[in-house]
Amino acid sequence: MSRSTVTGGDAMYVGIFFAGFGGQGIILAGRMVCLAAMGEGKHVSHIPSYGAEMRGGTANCSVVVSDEEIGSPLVPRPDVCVVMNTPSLLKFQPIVKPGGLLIWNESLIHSAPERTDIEILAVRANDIAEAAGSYRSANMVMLGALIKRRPSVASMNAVLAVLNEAVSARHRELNQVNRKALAGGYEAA
Amino acid sequence: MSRSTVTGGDAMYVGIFFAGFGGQGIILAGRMVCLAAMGEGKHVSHIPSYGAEMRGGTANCSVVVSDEEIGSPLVPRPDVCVVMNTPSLLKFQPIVKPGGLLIWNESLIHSAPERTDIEILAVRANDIAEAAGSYRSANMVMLGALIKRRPSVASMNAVLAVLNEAVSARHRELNQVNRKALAGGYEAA
Amino acid sequence: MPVDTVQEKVVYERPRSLADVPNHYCPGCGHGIIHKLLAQCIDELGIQESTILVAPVGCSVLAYNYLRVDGCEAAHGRAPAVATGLKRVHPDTTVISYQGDGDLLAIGTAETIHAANRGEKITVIFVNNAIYGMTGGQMAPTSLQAQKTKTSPYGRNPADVGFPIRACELLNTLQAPVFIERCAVSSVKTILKAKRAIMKGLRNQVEGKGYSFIEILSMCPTGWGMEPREAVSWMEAEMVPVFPLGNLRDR
Amino acid sequence: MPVDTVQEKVVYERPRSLADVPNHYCPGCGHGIIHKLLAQCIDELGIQESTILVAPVGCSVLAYNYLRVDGCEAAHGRAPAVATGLKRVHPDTTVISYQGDGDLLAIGTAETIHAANRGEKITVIFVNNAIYGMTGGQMAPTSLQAQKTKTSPYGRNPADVGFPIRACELLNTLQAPVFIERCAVSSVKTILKAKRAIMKGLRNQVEGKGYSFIEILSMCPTGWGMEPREAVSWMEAEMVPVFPLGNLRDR
Amino acid sequence: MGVILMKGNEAIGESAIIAGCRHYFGYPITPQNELPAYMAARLPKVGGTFLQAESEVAAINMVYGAAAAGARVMTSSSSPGVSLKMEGISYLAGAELPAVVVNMMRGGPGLGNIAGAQGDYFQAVKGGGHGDYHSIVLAPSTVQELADLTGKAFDLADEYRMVVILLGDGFTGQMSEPITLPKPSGRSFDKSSWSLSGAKGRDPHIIASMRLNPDNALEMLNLKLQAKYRQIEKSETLWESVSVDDAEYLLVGFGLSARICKSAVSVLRKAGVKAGLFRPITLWPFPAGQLAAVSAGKKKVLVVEMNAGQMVQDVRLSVGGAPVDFLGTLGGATPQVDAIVERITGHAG
Amino acid sequence: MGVILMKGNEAIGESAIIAGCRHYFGYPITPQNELPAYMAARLPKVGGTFLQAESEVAAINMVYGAAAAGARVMTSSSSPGVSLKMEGISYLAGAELPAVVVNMMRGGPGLGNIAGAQGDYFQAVKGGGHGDYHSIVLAPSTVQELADLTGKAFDLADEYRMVVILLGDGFTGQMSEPITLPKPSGRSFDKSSWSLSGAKGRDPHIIASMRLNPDNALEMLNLKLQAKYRQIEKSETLWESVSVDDAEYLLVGFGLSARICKSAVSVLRKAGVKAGLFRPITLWPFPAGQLAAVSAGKKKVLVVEMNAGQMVQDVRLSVGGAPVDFLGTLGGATPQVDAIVERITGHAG
Amino acid sequence: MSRGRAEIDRERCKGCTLCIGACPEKILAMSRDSFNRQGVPYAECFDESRCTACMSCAIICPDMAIRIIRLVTIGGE
Amino acid sequence: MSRGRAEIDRERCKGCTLCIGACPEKILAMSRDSFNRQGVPYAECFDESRCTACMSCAIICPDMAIRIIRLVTIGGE
Ligand SMILES: Cc1ncc(C[n+]2csc(CCOP(=O)(O)OP(=O)(O)O)c2C)c(N)n1
Ligand SMILES: Cc1ncc(C[n+]2csc(CCOP(=O)(O)OP(=O)(O)O)c2C)c(N)n1
Ligand code: SF4
Ligand code: SF4
Ligand code: SF4
Ligand code: SF4
Ligand code: SF4
Ligand code: SF4
Ligand SMILES: [Mg+2]
Ligand SMILES: [Mg+2]
Repeated sequence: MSRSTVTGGDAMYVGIFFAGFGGQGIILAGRMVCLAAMGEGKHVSHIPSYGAEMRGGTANCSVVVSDEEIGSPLVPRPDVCVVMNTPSLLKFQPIVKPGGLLIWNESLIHSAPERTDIEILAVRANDIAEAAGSYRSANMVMLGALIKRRPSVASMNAVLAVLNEAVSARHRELNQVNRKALAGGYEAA
Repeated sequence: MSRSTVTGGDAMYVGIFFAGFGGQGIILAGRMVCLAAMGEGKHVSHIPSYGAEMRGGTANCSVVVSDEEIGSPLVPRPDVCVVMNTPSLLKFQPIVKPGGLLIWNESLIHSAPERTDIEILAVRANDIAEAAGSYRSANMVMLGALIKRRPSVASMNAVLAVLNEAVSARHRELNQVNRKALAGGYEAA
Repeated sequence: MPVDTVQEKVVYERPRSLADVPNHYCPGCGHGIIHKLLAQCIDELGIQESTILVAPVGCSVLAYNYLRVDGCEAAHGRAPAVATGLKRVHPDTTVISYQGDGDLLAIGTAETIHAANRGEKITVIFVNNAIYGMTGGQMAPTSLQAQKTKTSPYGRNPADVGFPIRACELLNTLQAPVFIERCAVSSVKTILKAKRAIMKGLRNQVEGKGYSFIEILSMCPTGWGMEPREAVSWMEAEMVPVFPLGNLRDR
Repeated sequence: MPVDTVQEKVVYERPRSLADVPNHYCPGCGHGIIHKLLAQCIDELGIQESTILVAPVGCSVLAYNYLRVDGCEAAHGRAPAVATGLKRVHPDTTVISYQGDGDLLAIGTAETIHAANRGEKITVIFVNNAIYGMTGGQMAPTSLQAQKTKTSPYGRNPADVGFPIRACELLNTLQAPVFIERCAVSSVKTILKAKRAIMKGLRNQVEGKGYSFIEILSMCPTGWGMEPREAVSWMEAEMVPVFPLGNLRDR
Repeated sequence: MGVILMKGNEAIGESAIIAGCRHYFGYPITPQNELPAYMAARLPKVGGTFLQAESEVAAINMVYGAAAAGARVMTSSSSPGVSLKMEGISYLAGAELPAVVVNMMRGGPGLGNIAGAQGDYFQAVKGGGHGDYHSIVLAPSTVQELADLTGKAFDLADEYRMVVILLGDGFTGQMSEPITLPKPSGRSFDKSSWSLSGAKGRDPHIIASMRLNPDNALEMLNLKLQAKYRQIEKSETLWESVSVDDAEYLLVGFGLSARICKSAVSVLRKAGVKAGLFRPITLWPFPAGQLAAVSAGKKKVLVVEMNAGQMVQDVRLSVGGAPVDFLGTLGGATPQVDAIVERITGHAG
Repeated sequence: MGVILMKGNEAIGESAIIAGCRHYFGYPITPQNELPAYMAARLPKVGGTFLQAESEVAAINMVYGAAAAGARVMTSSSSPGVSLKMEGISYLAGAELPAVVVNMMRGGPGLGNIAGAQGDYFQAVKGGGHGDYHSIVLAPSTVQELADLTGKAFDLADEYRMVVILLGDGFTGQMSEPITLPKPSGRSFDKSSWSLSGAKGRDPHIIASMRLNPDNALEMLNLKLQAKYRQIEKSETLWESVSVDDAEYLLVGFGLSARICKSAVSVLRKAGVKAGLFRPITLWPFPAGQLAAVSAGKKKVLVVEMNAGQMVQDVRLSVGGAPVDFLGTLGGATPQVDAIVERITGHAG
Repeated sequence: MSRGRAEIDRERCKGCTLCIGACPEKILAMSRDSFNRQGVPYAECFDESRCTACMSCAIICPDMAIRIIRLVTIGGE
Repeated sequence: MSRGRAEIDRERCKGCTLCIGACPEKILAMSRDSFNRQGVPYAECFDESRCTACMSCAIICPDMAIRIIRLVTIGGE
């Protein structure tokens, strides 16, 4: 029925892993990356982790942004890993691809990552968010930092453009703060 | 694991079909043929019909007696058919193998079989049984007639020998009558 | 002076909804009586063309061959779920779930309770004959204490397998059902009562009311190993005390 | 004159049967309290080495990791059947069937009712949190009228899906059970009562008596979308009136 | 609506509604809970019925009733829950009722875990229920395809009066991707000659799978079913092939594993290895003829599945000469591109 | 006891008791009702437990509990009832519990009829439940073999901690033949290291199929299961061959159809046609290697089944060069010797 | 004087005897020497003159083998 | 004077606050600036002297994070 060919050019591919606890807006951050990248014509996929921990408040998700059709939506070895709390850092530090990027939330994590074969970026996400107006925007701070360091994923304009679509009506009054937080993260990176 | 050979000699094989309504001792008659033939070293199989009619009191069974290991226990085209009531005659007359034997209960069936390519034997089973002591032994009358006409199936001695084993304790007091009925059927055939 | 003329009037005959074919039930089986009652009620309510009958797996598996209405077979025990699917698609039809005690109270316990609890707008006819008729006489959830069956050959022992379950009383703990009654078909009197209950159960649907449940104690001479009239006596002497007749709810 | 000495006495600590590991329950989840009660009762009855726990599919699926007794997983809803198999092989053990409301009253309705009706000599701990916790907050058979869940986003509508089912009242129509009680774990007082009920339910097995059923109203802050203390208040204000606490049977 | 980011499970729901499905019966189970939740929220808004059944067994039998009533109806579940539907699916097959059943497979056997997996291929394709029957089995590999095949599933179900299984996996169901919602196919199916609605002005209809009279009635039903199945095998196979013409190595996979295979083809091509992919979209009817044609003359056929080797049997039965190799992952693990590349080239990619 | 005339279903019951089975849980269904009735009468006399469950689902889960408790335990049913056990069987497989499940197959799909049939081969052999698992499947063809394989089934179940399915059909179950009751195998299996009995003087045991921690725990379980299955494939195949050495035509059948094939071989030999029979006794593990050896060089392999073509797939996967033909009967019909002969010789026998 | 009669369709009758038990007038009995085509004896009314057309027999018959005809007197003073 | 104390295992505490609600003396509260290794605030007793060792907090704690130690006075007149 359908016939196509794959050539194997040198396409852009970024696998991103977000991790934290429930309520930190992990899933939303992942979706916003997708929406923004979509807006810029990229292929994207997003998949929440719903693995071993059913309860207990952990929340993770995997995002892929690519120029090409996406194979597996899973990201066992992420190019970029964003961790928002201590257990996430401990658990996911090891899986970052050598040469990859680890962004960690210095506000909540007290001991720094130890790997030396990856790029490491500390962001005081909660503090910056608090300064922007609410600690609840810490996820946006991390997102701002991410797109600064990996501009191929999505531009700040693209991210700002999807803010209203991504955030549910109930929380949209926070978007003023979210914008500031995004900018704060962008600057901090 | 197990290896054997089949030669294809000219073994004795008789497929018998018994039909009537519940309470006429159809299944018992079939079992007695089996037990008797077993006693004489034959291979046997017995299978009650439990086909389309679940309710309504019909009772049929198929019996195979053979010198050789038995293939299918089912007898779609019996060599011998024993019918005890009208519906059974109507239903099963057509399936008797050409050249086969049809024994019918003249006491309860009012119009005679019509086939001309088979051997037909009328037996006043209920009357003969009644004379022997009880109409309930009509099945034995038919059995007596059957072994007279098809002695290769089992001898009268073999049948008499299994009477006690085959008949459940509750009904064993009838065996005196049963013996007479068997003899009556034997004579009448 | 005019002379009296004597005319013949047929006062009891086959209801139109009852197909003019012999049924496959054993002599004296209660299913035949209950089918007739159903057909009479369907006729009297004028709902032959808007009724869907769900026949169970049990002796009444062929009920759709006898009642001249749209018919649906259901897997063993699942008639209430099937009826739910039918009714939710066609809310204007009258959907009847006809079930035996093995079907309704053993394998179908969950479907029975949940359809009742949801208040599905269906009518359940529960034929309680204290045995599995179709499979040859095994113990049912409603088999009586000490009753001998193929799978309780030494008599049902409550210490081992409990007491007969009373469906009406069980369902009566739920809020949604609008009608619950236990009847019997052992005598002309009980049969006429059963008919009234069935009428009510069906009318509840016609009026858009809700879930109706009619349990009917029914003879199974074959499964009980009795002559039909013996079965009638056994039912009245043994079953009725355990399953008291009467209405439990009528809203 | 001797001087008073003040000694330290540990008056509340981890029961021996409760494994010294963190559990996976959400903050404020009632399962944790109920596990602790079970462990205390097992210890006090000295039956740790003769108890078999059947854990359900539900948030408590890993209960066997927390209670230090022989443990058996059961398929969703089938814990009473599994418990029946276990108990019939080892009549001298104490078999506990621990189940949630989805497990016990939805998919497992038939197993629940029939184990009770047979009078299986087991103890059923029924954790009623009015929701499917494990799967993320769907409507349970016990969800309250108007309660919003993932699968009743506009609130449970009794006209469409009926009213919450009351398990104790349902089982109380059966003859065999020896003990039926509804408790809660919303306060110290109710927790202590719940413990007494569990003790009784387990002791009934030790004494070879019969089927015991203990329903425990339990908080599911996550499924209810509430803070834990809000959940406690909601349970007391909304659930308890629908599921009145108390003993229904004690033979 | 243009391109939207949508979760697989929700895309099925919206596509079903677009296809005219107004009745959904199901029971919660991870990883497909977003689908019933979606239906619970949406169906009442479009005049439909969402009902959470008391169990998967009840759900499939409600589906049976609604299908008998002539409705477009759907249920969904995941592996253990689908096992409970086996009797019901066999009944639907025997009664020739149309229905769409979604299985978002998870790791098994038993309770297993909630990761995506492909261990239920045999169940769906060979018939996990009793008797000789088939369901049409569709294996989408992207969210867009989930959406598109949902509509297709309803049309096939109605056309052939049978069950169509949408066989996805937990990952596909949980995944969000940009999609364009499908348009209604516009096809309509007249069910009035057999469905149940009250026998107004016509003879009663009967829906049943039992056949007792005459003695060969069930044989006749089966002959009819088998004839239908042969027809479907002829006309309804779907597949996708990628870079197969010049390929020396052929990967075969379905659903998520096919996506991973596609990445592997890309890596292999980059490395100069002529690899291609054949992806069956209908698992039953299996595109055996097409695979035979495509695989002819290849050096090697490598089947990649998230199971211990199930579709590989159908591949072996289809492929003529080429040697068939198998690479599987178990218990919810996913195949790695590297491992596939290594299996083809003999060394890590 | 010498030779006795015994009904298939009852022979299973008595043989199970001889094998030490003391726990039976089941739900009535034709055509196997004589087995529960037999157990109901006999088990109480030998200190065992017969329990009529509320459903097949409950029955298989009672079996699960009793097996977890270390007992030899059995259930039995027929096609629709066995479909309902699929989830439970998958759970037994995942938890590695030993149990014997009897399926006296009847005509399907759906409610079908109550004649004997072989339409559940795929369900039993490929796994009707979810996930990657196997049950050992034994296919007796005489009452004597039913009796003998019942004991064997318990031993295999205990040895490998898995489900063994005794796959008969309604005819075999209803049929009476002369048999010699088997002797106990004498083998004993120590289950104390894993079974549940109250953790007296030891750490608690846990029976479960869920594996969540660590992430690859379920993969590990599956690897273990697969290794066990490979071992069984090596060492536990059973088959019978009749007149195969000089045969030019090879019939392949199991259970009742194999018996009919045997009659056909006899007729063919009489007519001077060199025919033989290969009868798999274990359907899983399928005696693939043995069949490959036996079928080598034959002019034709004819598979005869009472279904639409199920085992024939395994035959095709096993047989090397010889062309494979299929003759099936549907809906409870039985193959006729004449038809088999005709298929081999090209004209009626 | 007869007030009606019960018409028994002997081919539909299965010989269960329920009607016999139900008839308040005790005027029904099983056929003795004749059987229907199914080979079973059937119910017969041996004294139609006593039939009250009460319908009891028909109501209880599980096989709808009985029709009841009532004699209705019309006119006269 | 203190009659005992509640020993709270901060690593087991999940911060549900149930104990805080249950304490009749209202001497429990959540930690403000410190978090346990899971990253959540935990329950603390801010005035042990008022603890009556009544066990309420321990009884309601779903995570067995609280042990109660009672001070028992022995001897004296
Ligand atoms: C899944 C399944 N299990 C079992 C059966 C066998 N079966 C047919 S009818 C029946 C029970 C019949 O008893 P009941 O429901 O009381 O109806 P009755 O025949 O007494 O009217 C059973 C167990 C079946 N057909 N399907
Ligand atoms: C056969 C089957 N159906 C569905 C599920 C999914 N499932 C897991 S737990 C659960 C219900 C949980 O609710 P409940 O029993 O109330 O327990 P809780 O989590 O609230 O304690 C469901 C539906 C399953 N595992 N197996
Ligand atoms: S077995 Fe019983 S229920 Fe079934 S038809 Fe006969 S009498 Fe009626
Ligand atoms: S979801 Fe509810 S029941 Fe489950 S662990 Fe969380 S609070 Fe407890
Ligand atoms: S109508 Fe009444 S009186 Fe007449 S035969 Fe029937 S039961 Fe007897
Ligand atoms: S009740 Fe009907 S079937 Fe029974 S004997 Fe009378 S007429 Fe015949
Ligand atoms: S023991 Fe009582 S007083 Fe002390 S902290 Fe706990 S609840 Fe408060
Ligand atoms: S009750 Fe336990 S878990 Fe909850 S806050 Fe108090 S100590 Fe922490
Ligand atoms: Mg019954
Ligand atoms: Mg719950």
